[in-house]
Amino acid sequence: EEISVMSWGGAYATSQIEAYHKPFTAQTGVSVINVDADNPAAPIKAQVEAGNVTIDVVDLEYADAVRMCDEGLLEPIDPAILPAGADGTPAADDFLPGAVAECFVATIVFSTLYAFDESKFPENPPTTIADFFDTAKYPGKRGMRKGAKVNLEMALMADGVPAGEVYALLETPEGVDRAFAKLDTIKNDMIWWEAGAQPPQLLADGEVVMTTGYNGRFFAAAVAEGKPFKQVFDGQVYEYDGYAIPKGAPNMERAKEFIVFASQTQQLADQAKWIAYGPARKSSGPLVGLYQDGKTEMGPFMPTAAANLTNALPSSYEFWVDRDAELNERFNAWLAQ
Amino acid sequence: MALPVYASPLERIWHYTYLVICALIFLFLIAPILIVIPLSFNAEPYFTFTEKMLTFDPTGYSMRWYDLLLTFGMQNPDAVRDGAWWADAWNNAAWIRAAKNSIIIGAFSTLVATVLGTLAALGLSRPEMPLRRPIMAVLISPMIVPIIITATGLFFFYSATGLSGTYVGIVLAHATLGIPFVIITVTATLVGFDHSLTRAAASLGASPSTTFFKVIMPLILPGVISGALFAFVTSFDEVVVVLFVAAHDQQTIPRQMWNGIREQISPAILSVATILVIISIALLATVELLRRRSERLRGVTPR
Amino acid sequence: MTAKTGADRFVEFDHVQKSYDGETLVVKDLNLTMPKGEFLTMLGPSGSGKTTCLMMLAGFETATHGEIRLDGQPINMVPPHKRGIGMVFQNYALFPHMTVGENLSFPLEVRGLGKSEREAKIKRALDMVQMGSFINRRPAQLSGGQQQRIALARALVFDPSLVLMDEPLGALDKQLREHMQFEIKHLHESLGITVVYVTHDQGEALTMSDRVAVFNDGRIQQLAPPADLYERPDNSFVAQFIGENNKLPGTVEEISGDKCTVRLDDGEIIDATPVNVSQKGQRTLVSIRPERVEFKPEMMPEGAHTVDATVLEVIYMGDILRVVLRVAGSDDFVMKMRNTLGQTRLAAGQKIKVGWHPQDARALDPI
Amino acid sequence: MTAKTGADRFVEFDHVQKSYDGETLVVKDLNLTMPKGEFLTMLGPSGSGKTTCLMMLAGFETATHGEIRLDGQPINMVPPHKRGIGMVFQNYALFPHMTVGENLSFPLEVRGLGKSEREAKIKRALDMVQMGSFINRRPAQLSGGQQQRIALARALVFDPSLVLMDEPLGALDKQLREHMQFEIKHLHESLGITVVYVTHDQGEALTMSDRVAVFNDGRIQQLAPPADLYERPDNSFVAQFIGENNKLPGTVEEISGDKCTVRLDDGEIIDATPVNVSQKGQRTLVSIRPERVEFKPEMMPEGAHTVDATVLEVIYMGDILRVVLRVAGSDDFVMKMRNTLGQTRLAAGQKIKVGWHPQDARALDPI
Amino acid sequence: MADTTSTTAAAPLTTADGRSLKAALATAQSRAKRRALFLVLPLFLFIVITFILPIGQMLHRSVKNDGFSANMPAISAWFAENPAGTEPDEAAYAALAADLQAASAAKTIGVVGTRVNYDMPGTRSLFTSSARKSKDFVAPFKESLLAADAKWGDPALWGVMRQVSKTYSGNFFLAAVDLARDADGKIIRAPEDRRIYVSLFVRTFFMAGLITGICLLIAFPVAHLLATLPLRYSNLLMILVLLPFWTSLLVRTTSWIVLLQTQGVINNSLVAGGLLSEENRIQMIYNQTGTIIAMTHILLPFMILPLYSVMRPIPPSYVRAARSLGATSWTAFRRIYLPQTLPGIGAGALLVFILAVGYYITPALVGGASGQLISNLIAFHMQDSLNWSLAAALAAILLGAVLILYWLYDRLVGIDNLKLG
Ligand SMILES: Nc1ncnc2c1ncn2[C@@H]1O[C@H](COP(=O)(O)OP(=O)(O)OP(=O)(O)O)[C@@H](O)[C@H]1O
Ligand SMILES: Nc1ncnc2c1ncn2[C@@H]1O[C@H](COP(=O)(O)OP(=O)(O)OP(=O)(O)O)[C@@H](O)[C@H]1O
Ligand SMILES: [Mg+2]
Ligand SMILES: [Mg+2]
Repeated sequence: EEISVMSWGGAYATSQIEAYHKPFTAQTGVSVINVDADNPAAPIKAQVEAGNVTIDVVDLEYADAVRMCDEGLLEPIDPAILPAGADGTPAADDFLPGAVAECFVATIVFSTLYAFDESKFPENPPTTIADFFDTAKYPGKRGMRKGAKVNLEMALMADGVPAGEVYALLETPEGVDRAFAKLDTIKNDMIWWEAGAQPPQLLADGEVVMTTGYNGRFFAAAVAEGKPFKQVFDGQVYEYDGYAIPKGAPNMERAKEFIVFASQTQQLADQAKWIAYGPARKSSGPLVGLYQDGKTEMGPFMPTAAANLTNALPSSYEFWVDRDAELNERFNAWLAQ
Repeated sequence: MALPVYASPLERIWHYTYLVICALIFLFLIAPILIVIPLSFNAEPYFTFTEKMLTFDPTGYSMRWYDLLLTFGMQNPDAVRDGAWWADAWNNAAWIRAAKNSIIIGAFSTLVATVLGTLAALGLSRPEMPLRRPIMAVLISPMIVPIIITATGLFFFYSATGLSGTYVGIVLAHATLGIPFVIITVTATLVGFDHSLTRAAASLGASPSTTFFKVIMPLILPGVISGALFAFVTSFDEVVVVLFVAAHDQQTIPRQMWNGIREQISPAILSVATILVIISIALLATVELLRRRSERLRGVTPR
Repeated sequence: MTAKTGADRFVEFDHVQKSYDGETLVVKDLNLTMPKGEFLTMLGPSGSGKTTCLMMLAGFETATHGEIRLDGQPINMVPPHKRGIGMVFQNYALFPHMTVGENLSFPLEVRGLGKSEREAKIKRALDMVQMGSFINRRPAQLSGGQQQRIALARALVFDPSLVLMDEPLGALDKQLREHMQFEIKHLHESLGITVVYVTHDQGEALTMSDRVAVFNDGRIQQLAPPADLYERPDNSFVAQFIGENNKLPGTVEEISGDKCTVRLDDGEIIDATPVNVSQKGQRTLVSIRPERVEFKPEMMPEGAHTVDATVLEVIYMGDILRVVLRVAGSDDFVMKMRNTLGQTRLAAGQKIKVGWHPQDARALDPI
Repeated sequence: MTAKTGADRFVEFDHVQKSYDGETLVVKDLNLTMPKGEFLTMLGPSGSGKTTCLMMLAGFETATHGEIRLDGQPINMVPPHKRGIGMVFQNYALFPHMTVGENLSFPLEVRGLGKSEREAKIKRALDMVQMGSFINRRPAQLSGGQQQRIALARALVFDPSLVLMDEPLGALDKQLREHMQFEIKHLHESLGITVVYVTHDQGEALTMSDRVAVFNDGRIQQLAPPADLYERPDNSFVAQFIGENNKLPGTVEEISGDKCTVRLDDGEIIDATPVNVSQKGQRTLVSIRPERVEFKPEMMPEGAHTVDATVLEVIYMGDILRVVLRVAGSDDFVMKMRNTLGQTRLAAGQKIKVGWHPQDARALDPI
Repeated sequence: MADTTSTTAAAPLTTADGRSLKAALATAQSRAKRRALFLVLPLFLFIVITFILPIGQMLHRSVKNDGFSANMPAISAWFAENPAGTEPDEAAYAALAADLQAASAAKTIGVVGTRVNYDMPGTRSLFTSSARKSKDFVAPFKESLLAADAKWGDPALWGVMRQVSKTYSGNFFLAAVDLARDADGKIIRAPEDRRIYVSLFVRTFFMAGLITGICLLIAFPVAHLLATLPLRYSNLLMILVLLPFWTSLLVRTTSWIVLLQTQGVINNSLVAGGLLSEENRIQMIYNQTGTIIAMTHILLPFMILPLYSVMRPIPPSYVRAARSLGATSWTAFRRIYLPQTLPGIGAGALLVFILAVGYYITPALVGGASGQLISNLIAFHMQDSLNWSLAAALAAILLGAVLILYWLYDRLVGIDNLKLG
């Protein structure tokens, strides 16, 4: 017996294999096949629309999951089946707010933030999101993802908008204009990246002095490879990533079993041993221990660590679901100018 | 390309400039391939020449990524490297599996594309062929449709017909993409084909099939082989269709390269490339040697 | 030409027509009967349909109309590879990827002959064309003449009773060409095969053939043995196409049986043999072969007719001297003199008298 | 042949050597002087270096050694486009993407001629080759002979003083070929240009040239007017290459001045003219032209030498009859008879006596 | 054929009349025709089934989107009954409420919202949130709905809903050329700060043209060299041309990053060689220069091979003839050699242009802000925004342009002249 899980590949898939797949197989005897995709949302949508679903469990970003759930592409998951926390807290309370949705169970919190090359700024290193936009004080090229999402939020926060008001402001045309105006200030120093593997490479090559990127990747570069990259959690935008079940999955029951197994407190905490993404359960937080190298304490590197949340913004799926097309079009138009 | 004595100074200058330009263009063609080779021995997971590499410090170099090609995906990579370890690598290592898939899919799709394409080219090059232009247009259309469109279209179609996630599906898709190359090269070869040879064979008593295998085939073989090579490379370097229609156990080498690009791409892809480059140099050199040999046999004096 | 027995009607074209495009007839109503063992040449200018006829016989083209019979059997429905006809192509069509031996072995292999039998036949065929030592060469390593011989050997190796040759010597230079003409002719005689030979070189046709079919415009203009063709052409196309020909235009003054008198355009009156003229007053072209014209009185044939001529040019051609004369108002009257030691040398401008026997002056239809 | 003035030394090859690979000499020590207005033909077998010489003169190859002079000036340093030499290539090399008119216009345009002047010259050149109405066709729409004429017109349109032609008629059929030979010859005469003509057809060489240079193995074997070449060949290569030739091998018995006696291999003794033999006992080939052999006693020249002969075969060739004889043990002795009305008809097997004048029997070096 | 013979054998054979001759000819040729067709047929069917059908099906999506009409049947019916401009009455609101309830239950409201959102950004959540409240909707529905969200009274929204209630619409094509429909269904231009596709099409074709031009420029000397060298040398050099072919796109793109970036091999060498100061490192990548260099490299073999295969058989006698006629080497090249290579230039340019228009991976990785091409957006809509109808519309336009080019090429050069090595 086997089930297939579609995920993003690379180090992230490896962490899932270690933390979820292998123990699940050990416990149930069901082997788990890992399937890589660039963005699992597209093949899943295609599979469900074509009525040819081969995947049992899929790892999705929160916004995609909610949207696909609304479109009837995903199977609803009854929150009641989720296990209670190790400390007995019911699942509904133990998961971070919003981490469980109709068709989705979050496993991690990942963050888009910026990191810089410490060797470039030995004294007075940047500490705030505003510093990222301050090329006078911190000269050098910047890197950002080629797309509207996250960049607009960061621009507003750098412009002094408190995290809590970012989306309200972005709903208004003035807010969007303000965000683009802020981006304008560093447009000429910008190198746009496309794939998540690029930001550490850009830093390592010295092509940029600071760049936004996924925190897990920065962590791996800094800790595992010993690169002098320092992450700045100020102004980070974090979101959930987790499991869903495509509508019409061939092994529905096993899929649910797998999700229940994976979303246990210990499993979520275990994943952090392999990659620096925060667990989506409160009860997992204290269990997060050392990195696989056996000496690095993972806690401070979690996006969800209290110290890192002082000026942090949870990404709003509602906003992006509605405005995605419009703002990306504008972003592309802005880029082309 | 020797210069005649009466060449004017301008012509002389141009002649040498021309040679230099050509050399630069060849350098341009080959530089990205050459740069890959040292980088594949990088000790770090970046595509950068590190200080150590530049100073030829041996610690800057490692076989790490070649090793990864073997170990990645293995059940038990850290075990002693004995027979069982190699068996494990052979069966489970992701890159080895990808290589196997690439070769299987490439070979079969090349076969399908070459057989069907050669037959069709034979028909197309007959003077009595009706509606040649529109048919030709249809046959080479896979070359002119952006691949992303093809891939999505194929996905829906395969899902509806149950071909999705099967080897047959990928083979058919790759064959489709390779067919225009076969058609173009074989048709070009047939343009220069002396049709009196077929007639001669018939007059000597050979049936059409004997004529095909004994006379036509050996003579158009160079065109067929070059078409087949194109078809094979098309399949071997194709990622988008595989992305859409392949199942998880049908990952090919390029697909494996694209995996996990959100998180990390490692110089492992460079070591794969290095290995492939060496294989292809060997292959192309062999083909050239064979050609020279057959030329000698045919008594054609090399020009 | 009207034969009765099977062997006398070995190859038959019966009212054959052929069109490629459905608009023009390339072959128009071809009728031809060939006895076994004959060497028949199809001679004609480019585009006159010779190759087309050969291809229909070999089975590579289908007649649009009419029937072709081989040994009494209609062969329209027999595919080429079952007709058992040997064929030599203009460009030889030797298989470039096979050695000479393999080329010759090919027709035997497809007939399923055993190895030893094949080898014996190949050896015999190669010896026949004196190429025994070339068995392991490839076609590209042979000269044109050698390739030609191999093509011939290949067409003969499987003992076909009928062999077709389409301008097999067209690409060879003159010396080789003449040499090969004799070789082919002798093979035909020694093997007793039937040959249909296509050429547009009249010299070749005359030297080699039992009969020559002169083609023009999709029709056989005349079908006759070489000497008849040369000496008694049926019409002026044949006369002009075969050999060189002096043409003097004129009008028939008088005609009676095999004699006629023609008034040439400059007023001179000559005797001639009527061929395509039948009545007084008709326009005609009197045709006289250059070699039948004499200028030395002592060499003139009995009863020769003489006219005045002016030498315009003497062209040295080695074995002969070609003398261009002005005769009866025409500036391209040619006379051929053998280049011998005692030959009288003529010079341009010289005035002489030339003569010929009236039997050699043939009054043909004007064209 | 040793001229002094500039016009007499229009083209000069002075000890020219050429090697392509640095190992073998393709042209070995070539010396040649051509006066203005001459029609010189280079004749020789394939690979004898004719094209190479022409290419050196045109500037597409450089001589490895020696000097080539045009009008007294060394031209090694002059690029091809400044030599002002017209050239006709074997495959015509008409530009396929241009019409006939554009092809002819090309050399005029690159010389910067005005439109009206160009048009006039093109018209004149086309009229010269009688192709005036084809000005808007493309080369692919022309037959071989027509293409040839256009190539000729193109080489002449810019009034070069020297024209080179490399086997320009090689691809044409016999009739067209003969026609074009006369056209070229007449153009040469009427325009007064100097022509270097390459061919491997001896008939062509003899008919057209003022002088013929016979090439073999990278050397000029003989350079002489056609008649000299044919009648007084310097060596047996020339004798054999030019025209047909009967060869009787034997040994010199006696030699004195311009007379010698040769004992043929069957014991018969004949008189001959010594050419390349100088002493008694030397092996020799006695060469006799077929047309110099007679069999009718009344036609024999004074002092002719007669031998016994057996008729082996009589081949009908239209204007002549070719008689193959066995003479002095050799089976390929040929005699040519003019096909005239009163000609005695010979038959195979007949025994006759044939004779020739000793002056026509030339004792050459054996090869 | 046998009966043709028997019926007409008696007839005078001098000339068969044109008609029957044609008929006889047709019979004589039909077998040959069938044989030729029979050879092509398997592949033709293969391509039609494995390619033409799927592509057609895919492109169908550019005009068909039943996301609204299939899931909101009642309100769609109301739109069908009432002409445009009708004020939405209570019946309309009732139908809307019923549809919202049904869609909510069937979990298809997301599809509906997404569909409307394509034409009117910012409305998706209106549908999903109202659907969640739909259980509470009671008559009069107008008030009830307006109470749930005041946006339900927006005439623009009703206009958009009317448009998307049709299963087939050209709206995606309009969007693909930066047009839209206003509430009344009139075609208007998209807001200025969102006009992107037209300029991207323009840029894509410009870049593809530029890359084609550069490829031609640098492929020509190389192809010429290869065509004039003796075969034994040219075949070895040909390996250099073919090797890049065998190397993965990702690897080659990565190599170019390594070579071109500001701290890359080329800049470092220039700085080390003193040709460049540390501050003046050249920015060769993450801009159009990078795209052009990398794509030129990738597409160059597609230009060299057809050029080479056309140049190789051109005999040297043409140029020699031109020289002997008085042309300088340059004139001979320009007037004689170049025109004869035109089929090769045509084939290479066509191939390179088509491939360049369709590439998106390389521009995505090295193109930077200005390197985005239309294929990137097709891929974006295919894989990220999941707006497949818009992707199909963009693809259809691209395909149309490519087909026109292809047709032009066929007219000018002839598709039979397409050669590759
Ligand atoms: N496949 C074909 N399709 C159309 N027309 C053809 C074809 N083959 C030959 N023809 C035409 O038929 C006519 C006769 O051609 P054919 O080849 O029989 O002439 P030929 O006598 O052999 O001439 P040649 O001496 O030039 O070989 C020509 O006008 C030719 O153009
Ligand atoms: N470009 C070349 N490189 C090397 N050898 C050559 C070249 N061109 C000619 N040769 C050799 O030089 C010799 C003379 O060649 P050339 O072309 O001058 O002969 P030719 O007399 O014109 O013969 P043909 O009558 O066949 O044209 C031949 O042996 C030929 O192989
Ligand atoms: Mg023919
Ligand atoms: Mg030559």
